[in-house]
Amino acid sequence: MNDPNPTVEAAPEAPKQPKVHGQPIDKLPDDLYIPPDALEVFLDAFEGPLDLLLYLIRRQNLNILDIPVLKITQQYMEYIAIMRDMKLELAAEYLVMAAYLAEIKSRILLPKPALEEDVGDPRMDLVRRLQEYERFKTAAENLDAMPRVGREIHIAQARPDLVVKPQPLPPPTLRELLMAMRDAMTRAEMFSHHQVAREPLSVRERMSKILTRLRAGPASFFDLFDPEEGRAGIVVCLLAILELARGAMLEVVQEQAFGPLRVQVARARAVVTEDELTSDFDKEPE
Amino acid sequence: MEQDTHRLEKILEALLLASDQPLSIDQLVRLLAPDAPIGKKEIRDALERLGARFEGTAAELKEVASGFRLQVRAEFSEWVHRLWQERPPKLSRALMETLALICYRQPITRGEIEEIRGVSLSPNIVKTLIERGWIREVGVKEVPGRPALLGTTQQLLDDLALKSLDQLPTLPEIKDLAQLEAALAKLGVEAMAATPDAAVIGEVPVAEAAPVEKPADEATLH
Amino acid sequence: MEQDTHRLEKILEALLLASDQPLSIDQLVRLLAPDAPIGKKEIRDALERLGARFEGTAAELKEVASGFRLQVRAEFSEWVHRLWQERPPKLSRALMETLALICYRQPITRGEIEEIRGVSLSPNIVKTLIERGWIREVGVKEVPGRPALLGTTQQLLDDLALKSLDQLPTLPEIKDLAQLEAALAKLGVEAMAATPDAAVIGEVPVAEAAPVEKPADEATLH
Repeated sequence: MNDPNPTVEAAPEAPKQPKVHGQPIDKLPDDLYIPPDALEVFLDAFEGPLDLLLYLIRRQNLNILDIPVLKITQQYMEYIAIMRDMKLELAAEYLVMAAYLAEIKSRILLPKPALEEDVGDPRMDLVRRLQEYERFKTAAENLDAMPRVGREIHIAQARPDLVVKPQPLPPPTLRELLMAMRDAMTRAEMFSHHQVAREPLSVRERMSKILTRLRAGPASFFDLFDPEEGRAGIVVCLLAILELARGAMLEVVQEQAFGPLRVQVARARAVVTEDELTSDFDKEPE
Repeated sequence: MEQDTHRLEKILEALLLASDQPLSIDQLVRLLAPDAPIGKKEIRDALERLGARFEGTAAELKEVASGFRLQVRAEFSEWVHRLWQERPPKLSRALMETLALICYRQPITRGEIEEIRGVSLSPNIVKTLIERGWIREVGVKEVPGRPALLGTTQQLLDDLALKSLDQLPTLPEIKDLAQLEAALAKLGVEAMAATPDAAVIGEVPVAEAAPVEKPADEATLH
Repeated sequence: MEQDTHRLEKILEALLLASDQPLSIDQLVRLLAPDAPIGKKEIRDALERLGARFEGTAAELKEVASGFRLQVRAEFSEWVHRLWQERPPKLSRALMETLALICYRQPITRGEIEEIRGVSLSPNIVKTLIERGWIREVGVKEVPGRPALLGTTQQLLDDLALKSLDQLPTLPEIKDLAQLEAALAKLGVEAMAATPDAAVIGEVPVAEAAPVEKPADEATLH
């Protein structure tokens, strides 16, 4: 479990043989067999040990009250053993539950001393927890099935056709802005794109500024740099130009060998007219 | 008079159409007041007539926790969804279970939620629910660590088109305790009869998992 | 048939009520098409009947340059105006996300924003952001259609009391809520727990916005 590397996906050509108690299993019992690479997905499908236990019980059409505790416990242990042997990340809760089940099992199997009569059935607490959890699991499903604004319910809206602006929008707070970004990113799963991760925003900002500047006409490459910004500013500017060029948003042109570099707004490839060329040319050096 | 009541209805209609949030009777009184003081009763009556007028249309007047709003009838939501490229994202089970616990057990701490669900609660879930405006911290529990107590908001009720928490579906009942004891007693006997090795895994293949001997009191099953 | 035309009317009504922008006949054909191809003429007729149905109500069906929309009649605009004064406009989620994406991914086209958000972008949002002086068109992208590229303005920095967008946390920092809180704290935004009213925090009055402690040079480094 502490081994970060060997996962199931790491060696797809030689799937890891599931083992229980160190012994390889040739054939998993029918109702236990899960393709090895699906185990992780399988585990993800459960909301925790209680959920897994409930699944094991429900799968056999059993009432919680009728849990054959020994059997369920054993099945649960098998799952855990397989997953541990396969070095799958297993939340601590699953192990705690395993220990708890083991305790129940041993208490059931041990001959019961007469005195222990009033201690109660060791399964009682587990059954209660399972029942309590199942209530809320069902409640959650009911809640999710209810019509919700934005899903089934849509607000009916119409506004007057007047141009009177009510009030200017308040500026967003930074928190609102960042949370909005977080939401958008989470939905787009863009967080996983490492190439955007550490990109300094100043480059993005500068890209916009350079484009605005170029709308007035082409500029000499060096005019886009402001020496007063210092080294860091120049780096940002250079990165911005390169990024814009890469995104086909501007062109860097050199009319002749060793000639000055000129930066201009990218033009639609096919429609470069002579007109444009000459007008660009006229404006050239500064 | 006839004229006036009609006009009141229409003003209410205009206000409700223009508002992106429900409007309470109090708000409506305030908005209408400058011209002529209008009683709550009068507004309520006008809203009732307005609601009746929307029968047979694609919209309906609905009273929710924080007031009245006009909404598109749910039967048209399939069409409305086509206006947008994507369906609203599904909410995770973990999030819905947490929300259910807060709905039915509020005020509740994170620890109590974890105890019932049997797993640790990701802080992101609580944050997401707070961001959505569905829950908030309503106080702290006076125990060591003083954990925050979580409760639901009016926004949640509004979003579920409910007037109050009472309208939530009832929480599934837990079995009566005496019955539980009886079942456990029965279980105990069976368990004793079973040898540890008899409990082989996979004894009952899923496909064949035919109605295993169900308890007599089936009525209490989920 | 009678039934069907009524249904078409109601579907159109639902779409127009839920949409925040006018819908053109072409759009309506596309939205309705998946089920049964409906002709433009048929839609036009249904819209006409729908328009007639709104007689005597506070709303009217109006054809504007970009299509049809349901709007509140001008005679009630005074009331709506009152509502808006009482309730200052809120920044919608769509608007916030759009603005955030422009901050982080500028220069960016509408299409790219739509792609990331997975929903189509209302032109109103871009218009509002431009009118508010927070974004502007900084160029066009040389791809078919030559879409405008959007970028942020100095005004936005001023309104956010930032010296440079670089002060905003990086994406990985945003992903981790703890890091996000830390980044906000560094920017002088109070923690959420400390101020329950999340909506008002972070409003550093511009005049007092203390000179951010970063040296000019370092601010642009990473």
